Amino acid sequence: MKKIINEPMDFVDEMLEGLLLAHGGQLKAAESDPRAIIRADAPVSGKVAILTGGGSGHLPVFLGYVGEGLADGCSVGNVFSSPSAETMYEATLATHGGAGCLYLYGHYSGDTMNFDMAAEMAAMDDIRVETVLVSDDVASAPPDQWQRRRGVGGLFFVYKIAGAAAAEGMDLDNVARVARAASQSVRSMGVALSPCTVPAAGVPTFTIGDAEMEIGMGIHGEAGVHRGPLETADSIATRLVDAVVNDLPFERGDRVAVLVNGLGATPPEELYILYRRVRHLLDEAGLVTYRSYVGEYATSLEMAGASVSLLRLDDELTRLLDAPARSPFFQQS
Amino acid sequence: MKKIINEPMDFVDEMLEGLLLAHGGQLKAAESDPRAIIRADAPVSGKVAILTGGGSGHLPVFLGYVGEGLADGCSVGNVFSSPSAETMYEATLATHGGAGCLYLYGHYSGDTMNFDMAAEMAAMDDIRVETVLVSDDVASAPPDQWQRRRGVGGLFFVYKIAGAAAAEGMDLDNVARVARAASQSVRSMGVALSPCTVPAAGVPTFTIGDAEMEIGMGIHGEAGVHRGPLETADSIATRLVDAVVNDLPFERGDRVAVLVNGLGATPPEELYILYRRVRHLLDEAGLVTYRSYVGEYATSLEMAGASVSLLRLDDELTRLLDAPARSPFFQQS
Amino acid sequence: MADVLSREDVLAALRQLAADLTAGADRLRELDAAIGDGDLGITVTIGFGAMCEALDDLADQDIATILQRSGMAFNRKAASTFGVLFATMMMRAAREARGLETLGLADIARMAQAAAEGVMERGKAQLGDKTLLDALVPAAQALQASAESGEALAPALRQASLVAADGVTATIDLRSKSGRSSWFADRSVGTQDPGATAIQMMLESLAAYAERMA
Amino acid sequence: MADVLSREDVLAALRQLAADLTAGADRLRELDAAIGDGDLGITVTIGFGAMCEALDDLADQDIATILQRSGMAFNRKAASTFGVLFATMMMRAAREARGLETLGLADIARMAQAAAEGVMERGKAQLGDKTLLDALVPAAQALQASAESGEALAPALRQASLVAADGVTATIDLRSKSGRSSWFADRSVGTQDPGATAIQMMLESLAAYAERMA
Ligand SMILES: Nc1ncnc2c1ncn2[C@@H]1O[C@H](COP(=O)(O)OP(=O)(O)O)[C@@H](O)[C@H]1O
Ligand SMILES: Nc1ncnc2c1ncn2[C@@H]1O[C@H](COP(=O)(O)OP(=O)(O)O)[C@@H](O)[C@H]1O
Ligand SMILES: [Mg+2]
Ligand SMILES: [Mg+2]
Ligand SMILES: [Mg+2]
Ligand SMILES: [Mg+2]
Repeated sequence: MKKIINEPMDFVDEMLEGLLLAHGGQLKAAESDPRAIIRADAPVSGKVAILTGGGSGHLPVFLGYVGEGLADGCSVGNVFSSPSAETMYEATLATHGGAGCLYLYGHYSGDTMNFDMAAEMAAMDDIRVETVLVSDDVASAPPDQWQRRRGVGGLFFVYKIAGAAAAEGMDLDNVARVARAASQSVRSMGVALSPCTVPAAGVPTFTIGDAEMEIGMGIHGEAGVHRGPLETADSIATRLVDAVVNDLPFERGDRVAVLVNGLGATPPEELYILYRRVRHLLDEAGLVTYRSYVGEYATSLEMAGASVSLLRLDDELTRLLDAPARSPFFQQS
Repeated sequence: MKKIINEPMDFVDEMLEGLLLAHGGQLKAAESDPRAIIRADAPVSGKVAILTGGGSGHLPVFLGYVGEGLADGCSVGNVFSSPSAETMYEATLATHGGAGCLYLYGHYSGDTMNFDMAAEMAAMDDIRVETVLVSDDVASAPPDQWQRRRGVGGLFFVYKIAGAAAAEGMDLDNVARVARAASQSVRSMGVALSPCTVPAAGVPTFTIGDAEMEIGMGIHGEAGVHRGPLETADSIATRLVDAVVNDLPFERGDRVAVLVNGLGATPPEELYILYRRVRHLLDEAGLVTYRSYVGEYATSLEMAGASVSLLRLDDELTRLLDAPARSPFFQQS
Repeated sequence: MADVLSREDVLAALRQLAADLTAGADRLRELDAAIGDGDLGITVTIGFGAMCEALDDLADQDIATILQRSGMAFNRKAASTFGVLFATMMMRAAREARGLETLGLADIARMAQAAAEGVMERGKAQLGDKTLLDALVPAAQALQASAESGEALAPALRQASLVAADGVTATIDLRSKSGRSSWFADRSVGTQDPGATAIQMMLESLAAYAERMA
Repeated sequence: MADVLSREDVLAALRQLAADLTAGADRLRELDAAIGDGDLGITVTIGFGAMCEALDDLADQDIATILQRSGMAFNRKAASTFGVLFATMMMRAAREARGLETLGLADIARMAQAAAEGVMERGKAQLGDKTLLDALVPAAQALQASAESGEALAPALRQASLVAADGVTATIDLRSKSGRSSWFADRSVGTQDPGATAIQMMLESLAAYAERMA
């Protein structure tokens, strides 16, 4: 894959420089750490600070969800690699508004261990930290071990919910409570059509036949649950929706929000073709689609493919999902 | 290129069905023509209606700029093909609010001839139509023949300006005047790294070596001004900015808005790396960057590459660029 | 037997033309891919398909209506430069056919002339710009000349098709000055114009129809 | 000459370890690409590079500080599962080295034990989960046994490195239960664990250093 880059080793830092030049009104780097990207108006006094982070290469995840009604800060790792505990700690210090912090991120072991170490460092400064992990990818472990699953596109919903809760003034316990409720109510499943190449590695993360697809493949190329000939959009939709709906399970009458997410190279046109059938299937299953999001919400560089995420909504989650939000990558009014 | 589609011939209609299912609150199809996509609240009485259109495969162009503070309706063609004069005429009837219509679209001969035919049909109904073409791609003709150039990413700026003018109540002459001013003040240049495949054709629109790039290539694969080895992001930025700045020309002290646009498969991370150097170059040239947009604003299916567009701003264009806008693909508040 | 086309002939000739151009779609796709965007193959396949569907509903209409509506049907489903120019040609030809129950060579020559003028107005191109005009204009002139010299229909159409073929050949060395291929700059030199090729195929099809009739 | 590592030895041994692991980076990348995400090669290259840079500034510090700060420097630049576990190991080892001006085998055995416990607390994995613990835990036990039986430093480290190598071999048949490779399910069987391989390389490097010293 050809890339518009300079030195591969400078990928992340040059990306951040460009991002801050473009969105200086909304974002800044913490003074103590250029890899800690925070809201321009951080710390927001009296508000629970939401901290996230993870490897680069997934924009808008994670960085793209720092903003009003969303997260307060993000620790930025190398491509597909965890950020460091120290950066997380610096981001915590720079966003903490006196009401405690929620560490909210996708479940990957490296990230978890670093965030845990950062939480220990914050605890020594008497900063209270709660942690909520998002483990929405149904392909990565069976339902009875859902907490072992990795976090993917469903992260977006949990940012949206937790961010709205913090913005409306909930305390840390309640922000953590609604984040956990959202995390437990969201499920995702994806399909990959082509690999991506980590700039510093120079070789694709995996190989796949010219006429093949892989259902359930992870966003770094982790193996999925089914590899076979490329199918139509309608059959792909059926596979993804079935896996997601049967997992929670979602039941007739449930109110849901749906996200059809592009992994990078798949055009929006194809996402709408996929969404079309997803929507038919949800209607047939008796689920009430309350809100739909179609676009690139969590990517893997230039990987081709898509994922479907479903969030079950109660009245509280509905209110929080409806709230306004604003970042350089996501706006809802 | 592998695609998430069903029958290639159903690509556009299934895409539209999915889009309307997802964004029914904001968009609808005209009753008389499913390929005429208009604002859900159209016609807006007393407001100048802005009509656009063009081939599919370029989302958010063209359809994605139908919304508040943007265009009122869009005629949707087959992939990379003009929509028909009849669809344009139906879109005109369905959005006309009594204050006349502006036909605003990118310069491609097929589109122009169809829009001209539609304008003749509208004239028979005593609907006043003004036409403004966007011809921003400096690669496609020399400066003294700029009106022969094709329209690319700069379209976004002209939608934004004209849409804001119509929303604030300007009459048709003035909406056309500011649209023309914007169109004359915007320049773009792009680079393509890989081709895309029109679904019904099944073969890539062009071929390019594994380590090559083409500067100035058109969004349908029309030949560019320079093909050579792939260069770094910084040299690409220099080529694109030089071409754009020297063309108008933009001069020291000019206030500008800049768009770094992804053509489809190029990740946002790379766009920010490109933007970083673009911004350095604009600063060095003494141009004052007033607003920046980085992301996918005009694409060619899964083509890899990017473009840079620059708009020179006077006070009126600045005010109109700052105005709020809202569509399923673009929001500014 | 009078040397004219009846309403039924027009319907049949249009269907034959649709079949012949569809059969040549791949050739047109290739040419358009070389100096344009490669969609002309799809355009003629979809467009002539839509035209044939429209013809089913036009079986009872007069010649002018058949021409006008079937041309619009083409562009409605396969709008493009070629689509709108084809619709324009059919519309202008229809105007010349108004009130006629059969078409003689003189009528056809007048219709071809009107079609060429319509294309010039719509597309603002000149002869020599490497467009379909380079086939259409000399063909229309040839038809006019044949009509004036009292030629029969079939040989006149055959002659027009040969003249169009020369026009197509002449486009090979031309540098495109209009439409999408003009953005391909010098790369357009060396390839014959796809739109002109389509016009030549259409005349070829009409000539063959007339020859079979004769 | 006492059978201990001085402050200077610690600095030199860490630099040598960095060089050896960087030389083996491609092997680690390959292993991690087979059952993980392939970044371990980059991680050790960047991480040990950062550690060496940090060592430049730590030349005057005591052993505990050297270990703690250089471990954090690794993770700061190359955070990841391996990075944070390496930092944790160094931090726990540093705690055991507090106040010491030289390290004998008994100290090193205690430090290895503390490092292994730190990894278990941080990563919540068990022996047999196909992680670096499968090399680290038996190696720490071997050092402990050597220290108790009065073994010299160099052969004790060599023995620990051999035990670690057996641990690595044993991971080949294990099914990953922890970390990213557990998502690769059964595909992880048949490939040795990359993290365990890195631990074995580290012990190999330390043993070679001690042997050259002796
Ligand atoms: N201004 C014009 N006047 C007449 N014919 C034109 C003009 N521009 C283009 N053409 C013809 O149209 C043909 C291409 O048609 P088509 O593939 O439909 O174009 P596009 O894909 O650019 O919409 C060209 O080969 C040429 O013959
Ligand atoms: N919970 C754990 N405890 C101990 N070691 C672990 C654990 N999870 C993973 N590892 C080790 O980490 C190695 C992979 O490191 P690394 O490539 O940095 O991981 P990642 O890329 O997933 O962040 C594995 O080979 C394994 O030895
Ligand atoms: Mg990793
Ligand atoms: Mg075309
Ligand atoms: Mg074409
Ligand atoms: Mg790894």
